[in-house]
Amino acid sequence: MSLRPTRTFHPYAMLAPTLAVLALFCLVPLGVAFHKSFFAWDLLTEPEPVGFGNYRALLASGELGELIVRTLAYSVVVVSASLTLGLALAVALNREGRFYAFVRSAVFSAYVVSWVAVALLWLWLLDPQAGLIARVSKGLGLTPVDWLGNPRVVLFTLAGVTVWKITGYAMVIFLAGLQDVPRSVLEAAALDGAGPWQRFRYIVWPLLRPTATFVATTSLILSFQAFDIVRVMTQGGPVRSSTIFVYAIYEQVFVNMRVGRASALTVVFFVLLLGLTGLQWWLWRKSADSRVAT
Amino acid sequence: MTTRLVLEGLSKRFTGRGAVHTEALKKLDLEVRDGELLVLVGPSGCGKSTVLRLIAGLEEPSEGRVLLDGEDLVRVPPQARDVAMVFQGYALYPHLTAAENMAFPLEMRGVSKVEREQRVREAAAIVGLGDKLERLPSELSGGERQRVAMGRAIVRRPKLFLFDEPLSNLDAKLRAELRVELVQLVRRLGATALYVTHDQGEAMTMADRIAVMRGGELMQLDTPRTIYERPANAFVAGFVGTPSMNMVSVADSPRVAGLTLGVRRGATCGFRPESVRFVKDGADTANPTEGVRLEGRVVLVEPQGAETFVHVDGEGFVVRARVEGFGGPELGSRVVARVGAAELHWFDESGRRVEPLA
Amino acid sequence: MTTRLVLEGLSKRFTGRGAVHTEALKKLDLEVRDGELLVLVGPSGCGKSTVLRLIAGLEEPSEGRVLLDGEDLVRVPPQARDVAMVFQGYALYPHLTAAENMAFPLEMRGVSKVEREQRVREAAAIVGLGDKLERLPSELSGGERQRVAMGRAIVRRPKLFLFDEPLSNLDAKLRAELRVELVQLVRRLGATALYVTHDQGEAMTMADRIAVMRGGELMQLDTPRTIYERPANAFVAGFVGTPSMNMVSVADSPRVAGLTLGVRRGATCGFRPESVRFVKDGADTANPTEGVRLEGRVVLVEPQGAETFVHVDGEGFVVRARVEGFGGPELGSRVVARVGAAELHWFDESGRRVEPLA
Amino acid sequence: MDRLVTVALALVALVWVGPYLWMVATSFKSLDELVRAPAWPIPSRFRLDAYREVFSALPVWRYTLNSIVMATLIGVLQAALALPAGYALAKLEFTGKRVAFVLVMACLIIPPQVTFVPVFTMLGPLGLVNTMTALVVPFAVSAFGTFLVRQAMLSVPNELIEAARLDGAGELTIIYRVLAPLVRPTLAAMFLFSFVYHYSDYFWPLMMTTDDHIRTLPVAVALLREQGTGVRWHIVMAGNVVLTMPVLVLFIVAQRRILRAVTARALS
Amino acid sequence: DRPARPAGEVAFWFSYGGNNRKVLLELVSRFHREQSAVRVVPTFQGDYFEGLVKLRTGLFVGAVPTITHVVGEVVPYLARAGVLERLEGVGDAVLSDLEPALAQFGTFEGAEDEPLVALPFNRSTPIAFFNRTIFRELGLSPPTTWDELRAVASRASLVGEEARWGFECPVDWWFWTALVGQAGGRLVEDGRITLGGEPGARALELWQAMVHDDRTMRSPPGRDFNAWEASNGDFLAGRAAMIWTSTAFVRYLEENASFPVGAAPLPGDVRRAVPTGGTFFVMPKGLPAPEREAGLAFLRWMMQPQQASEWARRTGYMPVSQAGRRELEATGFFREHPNFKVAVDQLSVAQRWPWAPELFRVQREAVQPRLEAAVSERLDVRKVLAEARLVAEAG
Ligand SMILES: Nc1ncnc2c1ncn2[C@@H]1O[C@H](COP(=O)(O)OP(=O)(O)OP(=O)(O)O)[C@@H](O)[C@H]1O
Ligand SMILES: Nc1ncnc2c1ncn2[C@@H]1O[C@H](COP(=O)(O)OP(=O)(O)OP(=O)(O)O)[C@@H](O)[C@H]1O
Ligand SMILES: [Mg+2]
Ligand SMILES: [Mg+2]
Repeated sequence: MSLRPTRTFHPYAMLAPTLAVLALFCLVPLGVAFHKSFFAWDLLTEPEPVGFGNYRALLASGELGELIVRTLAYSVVVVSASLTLGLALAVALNREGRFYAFVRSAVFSAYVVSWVAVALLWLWLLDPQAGLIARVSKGLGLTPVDWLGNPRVVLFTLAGVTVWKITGYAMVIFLAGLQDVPRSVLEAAALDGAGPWQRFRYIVWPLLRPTATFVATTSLILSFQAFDIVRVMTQGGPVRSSTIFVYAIYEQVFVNMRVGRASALTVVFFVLLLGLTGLQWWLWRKSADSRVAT
Repeated sequence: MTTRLVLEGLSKRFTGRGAVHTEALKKLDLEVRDGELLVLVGPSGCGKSTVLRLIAGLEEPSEGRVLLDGEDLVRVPPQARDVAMVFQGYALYPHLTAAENMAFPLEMRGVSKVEREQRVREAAAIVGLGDKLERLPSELSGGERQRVAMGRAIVRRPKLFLFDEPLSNLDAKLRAELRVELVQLVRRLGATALYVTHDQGEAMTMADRIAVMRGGELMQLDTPRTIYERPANAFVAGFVGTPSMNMVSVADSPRVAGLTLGVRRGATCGFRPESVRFVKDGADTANPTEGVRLEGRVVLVEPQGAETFVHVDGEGFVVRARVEGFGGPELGSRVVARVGAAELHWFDESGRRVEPLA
Repeated sequence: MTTRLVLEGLSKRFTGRGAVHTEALKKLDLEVRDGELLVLVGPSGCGKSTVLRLIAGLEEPSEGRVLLDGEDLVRVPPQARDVAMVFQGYALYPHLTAAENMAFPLEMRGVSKVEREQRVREAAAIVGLGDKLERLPSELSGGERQRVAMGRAIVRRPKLFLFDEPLSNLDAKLRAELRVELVQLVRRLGATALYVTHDQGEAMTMADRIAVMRGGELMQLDTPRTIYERPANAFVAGFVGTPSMNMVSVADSPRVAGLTLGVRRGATCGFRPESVRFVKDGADTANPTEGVRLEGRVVLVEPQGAETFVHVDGEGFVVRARVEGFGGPELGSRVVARVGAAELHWFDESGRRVEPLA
Repeated sequence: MDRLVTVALALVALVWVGPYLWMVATSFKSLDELVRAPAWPIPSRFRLDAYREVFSALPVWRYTLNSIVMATLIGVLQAALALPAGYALAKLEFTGKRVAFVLVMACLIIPPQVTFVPVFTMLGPLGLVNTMTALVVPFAVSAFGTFLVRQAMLSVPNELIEAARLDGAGELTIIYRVLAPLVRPTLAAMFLFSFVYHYSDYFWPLMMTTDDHIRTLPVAVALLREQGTGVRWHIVMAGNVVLTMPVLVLFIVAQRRILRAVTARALS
Repeated sequence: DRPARPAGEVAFWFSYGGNNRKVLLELVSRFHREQSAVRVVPTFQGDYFEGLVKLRTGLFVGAVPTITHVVGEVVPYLARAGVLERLEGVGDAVLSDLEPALAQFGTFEGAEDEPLVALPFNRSTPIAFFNRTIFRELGLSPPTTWDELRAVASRASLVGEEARWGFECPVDWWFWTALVGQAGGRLVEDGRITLGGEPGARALELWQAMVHDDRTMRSPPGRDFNAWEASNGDFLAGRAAMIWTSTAFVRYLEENASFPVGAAPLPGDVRRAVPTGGTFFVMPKGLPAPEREAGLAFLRWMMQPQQASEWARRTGYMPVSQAGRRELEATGFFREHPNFKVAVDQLSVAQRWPWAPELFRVQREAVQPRLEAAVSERLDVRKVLAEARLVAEAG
């Protein structure tokens, strides 16, 4: 239940700095992007109105559709894999002991390290000839995969590296969620005849669902914003097969000098992500509502 | 079906941080008879929950055995023990409805859907939860939650019920009501049950027999009446009864400030508040060498309705007395009171009860 | 300094979701006299907290006035009201030590550091918290926390103390202890205080006067004794006393199953458990037209130590009786009991008390 | 079963720690060694050449300092601003609350790569390019942080705020002196996430600065890569080690607190 | 308006890391030692793309450097946008000494009527590098025709455990342009973007054949510098016997290879042809006169033979000053380092780029993104190029 503010203007004053900064550096730029999406503009010469030209060009070339599919594919892999892995690790590591603490920190540390460093590191590890991965798989007698060179593989390679980087985040949030599952409820389930797997399946997982939605929402946003990893590792290639949204926007501005088209992409990006997160939020609220403190 | 639970020399040590050991239980022997409701009572941390958890198999004993109808349970995992437990706060599954909560143990045991529904309905009828079966625990009142927890326990028809302070989260009024319900339900089922509480009042009203514990050891095991009237030691005497027994330690002298003692029979003398009787000062004709005589000032009067507690300050120590109704002396007045010799409890230096001479 | 609080026609409506109005208070009039400890009691949701919050200025009344020593407080912001409040769970600042918690209101009022320390020390001495001043709330026991909360309230030397169920988070034993302390402290300070609880037992033992509320309305305002012995209506009669008063609604006939009534004086007849006296069936010689006669089977015996509650099922309704010690009839036996005519409370259809004819 | 889990977890640890070890090992090798036998983890000889080159090529300390100052300022500002905003959104009733909340959440999903052109065109004419302001102010508010603080505030009992009001505290005092300590775990988590992100951010500092004195470490480390020549991995990895070590060390030293802070009920 | 720079200060934005940056900074320090009137402040601005965006945003808000360098393809674009300053002020002495094929007018066809806005800096051409050890063992010499290229590549290839590619080359616009020229084509003919027509297709088919039929060329490993790095890495590790890459890598490859490195001009088909690459110095329009003069002074100094030759010697780029080149010849540097001379000699067959503002878009949007797929998935090259032409024409 909310409190009555002591003065009516208080809440507005408290929110003013936040909203001002967000307006200036997020909403206004979005508005500018929306406006510029109806122009052809290279930042050098006068913007030239083109109506829906930018959107039409993106649609006509099939670029937009491919971008959306690629970005979604990447996000789905990243979100589902980091969620699953993070959950499994959280469950396995939710206990006392130095060893477990060490593994926890090891996994989470990747989240702390910069994207650029991670991307460079993995670029090196994944080198098809010289990389550690190739050497190891050769040593094991497997055919080395061209992780970054094969257009059919590269998106999943990037997703894999992203999973490596952000699983620690999911794990930590799940650990927090697990702490909220009362031990007595699990013990009750044990006495009720549920084995470890059943306890997870019927008790832990349903109770973690709101946490999972939270993690999913935030990782979805995170994965949609992936940029450094693409820029450093593949520049969107080969054959554009790893060009995902933010990188495509960057490419339009930086490489093709098409700010208008980049703005059109920005608008689509925003609407898409807004829709997706809105959907997830809604799901979260639904599951959070049905969740109860014992 | 008869059920008999025997604990033999049960010990439990926990290893905490820095390898500090806690001896939660020390060679405990205990028997719960068939159809009996035995209440385990004691202060916080005395090992009550540990006993239940060992019986349920949630912990492994360091030593000793748990025998249920003669079968040693030590190697049996909790899932396989025929024991139901009701937890403090009930530990209901918050995401399942009342009906689903009750059906859960059956589902885990592979009982068919039809039979599950049948048995849940029966259990719901027994605990009186007819029309609330589709609600989530959060949509139920405290009392209704307790009924669901009970229902979940009885639906399995276990050999033994364990209760770990199931009422301690509730407010006084609801607690008094629910303990009545619970006792009647257990009696109706003819079940064997071990009930843990730290509230001696609850123990008194519910138990067939009470086991009083302290620091992992059994202090006394007997009927409520015996425990109240003939406490085995100073700890039990002080722990049971509210307000608790007045305890006066009589170092050497038989006179302690405002208190005059008759024959001295131990190191500590105890008497219950209801044993204290106020007398008109002039009218105090009893033999001063018998029982206790006490003078002091009334510092607090606590009317309860049917009874009133009067706190008398006898220079340095405070004695609680109980009088019927709203009677009794006024706040601030000086009073004289008496306790009959037969109503005194004596304890030796080690706290053990000293029985009156025959 | 004398303090007198008057509430005049105080109403409060809350607008909830979908513009549904809750009438939390309905034209309440109340007076708290100087130096009095007035306890506000009533079931959950009856508006007790709302009264306190209106007095403290945390809410604005929809109608009516709050007068403190004649001054209307309505336009005065909470900070400026000379009123201290102790919340349920104490609302201590968890990151500040006991001393800092107590110094906080002084700091906020710009009291100098030297004076702050001086006054905190004084307050700590009053509440008896000498050597624990540097501890965080989490390092204090429930009782000590309560003392800090009290300290924080008294350090400001307010005109009026407000307590909103300060003990309801504690367990029974600690609660009984702390209420004693609290009452003594309030008395020692000679403070005027309004104390809210939903526990009638607490109200009985602590109050100078009790105000019983229901649904935003005042049901009765009087001393504990009067409230207990002459409840103004059926609600108060049932609410105060534990176990609560037996209530029998006598539709038309003076005989209700196992119950025989003498002269009928209202729609509902009430009698307290301690008024029920068991008689040997043959020895029941009293005039059957006087008081109540009751036959039934004992369905539950709840020994408490000094007293025992016996539940008697008289075909369809259950009567609770109270007997001293462990005496009283056995579980399952058939009994006859009597209640004297003078001990009956009568209430009319609307629940109002019917006074006995002179 | 337990042993199996332990082995699996050890493998997991290897998958996460291995790359770092690899990075460190690589930085001690020579290019020649890298080209010929890159898979052999242990350098034949520990060479500090790469580090010598890194430290001689770049004013590492200065850049590190810039990075730390920038990331700290951002973290502190975010916390300072999220507190009142989170408080208002969690605890106060006022018209427009939903709208405000939705606005904040909408900004959660916008990455800097899509806003920088308009922002640059705003800051440029103000002469703010090349200033700490341009690096810090656009991130002074974190939508995510505001959300987390709001969630944390939701679980603070209203009584505490009311008690403080009765004690005579103003709203700012309540926010910064009463509530801030209470939501410290959340603030710590928020600061950690923010610090790590901005400390290692390459894009924004590069774009908003044209001057070396204000540059940050990731921008500098990017210099170690060769535009138009071959990559000398040992040097890049040495740069990576230099870039990564401060946060990793910070994390290892404070990991207990950090993990606790992050797991301390980040969500409702 | 932007704050005035201190008198005599030249803000110089660059995009190099590593060795190139080191050499550049050393040149700047020498400049400072030799005079004190002008002070150059060199600042890294990210890679070429990032640097260009910063120039553009800088122009937009009026926060520009005195000098920056940009890749050749965008010079016509920037010139057409009217944001570049004329640079005739460096003086005729400097201009007449510039290597014609590397200077603005020699690099761009149809630029004769345009103002001079760009001075060459790090200029390059693609050349072939080969592993002398392998070539000696197999008795091979560098190919001079496409047929020889395929033959040499297949001789030098090894399959199995110690697999080796006979030939490797980033599948990049630059090398494709070289092939188009060699096949006799031109990107723009009579003002129309043809992308080489039939020769353009043949260029792609050569790669396809080598990748898929001969299996002597490595399939494209990735875009932009990844591909470049991959071919360099494979070459250094002995996994590729011959690569095509920029002359800029001469020093890097020589220094890091464990075998003697040979360099050779690219082969020809119907003729010999190579494009040029690299960057030009440019200056934004509208600078205050003193700043402009200071910038020109620095450029003048950089164009001098001594600087041009040092830059070339220490990096592998070509000397932009004719006198500088002659100096390298005279001091025997080219004799000692014949690999450094290959590109210079090859300038005789260098082809000019069209002075077309849309050139960079044709490259980046129309052609470059289609090359890899065309080769690695063996698409119908004519269809691919037709599509690229459509995109290019759409603008
Ligand atoms: N898992 C554990 N690890 C270490 N010590 C433990 C553990 N469980 C219980 N203990 C210790 O064992 C002792 C007995 O604990 P137990 O929970 O049985 O007490 P209890 O009588 O149930 O107390 P309460 O009334 O507070 O529930 C306590 O000192 C407790 O600290
Ligand atoms: N801010 C509010 N908005 C809407 N309704 C409210 C609000 N505060 C209280 N109420 C309603 O007003 C009535 C009285 O509430 P109040 O908190 O005073 O009850 P109470 O007697 O203190 O109960 P409890 O013993 O449970 O604390 C209740 O029905 C409650 O739901
Ligand atoms: Mg316990
Ligand atoms: Mg209340």
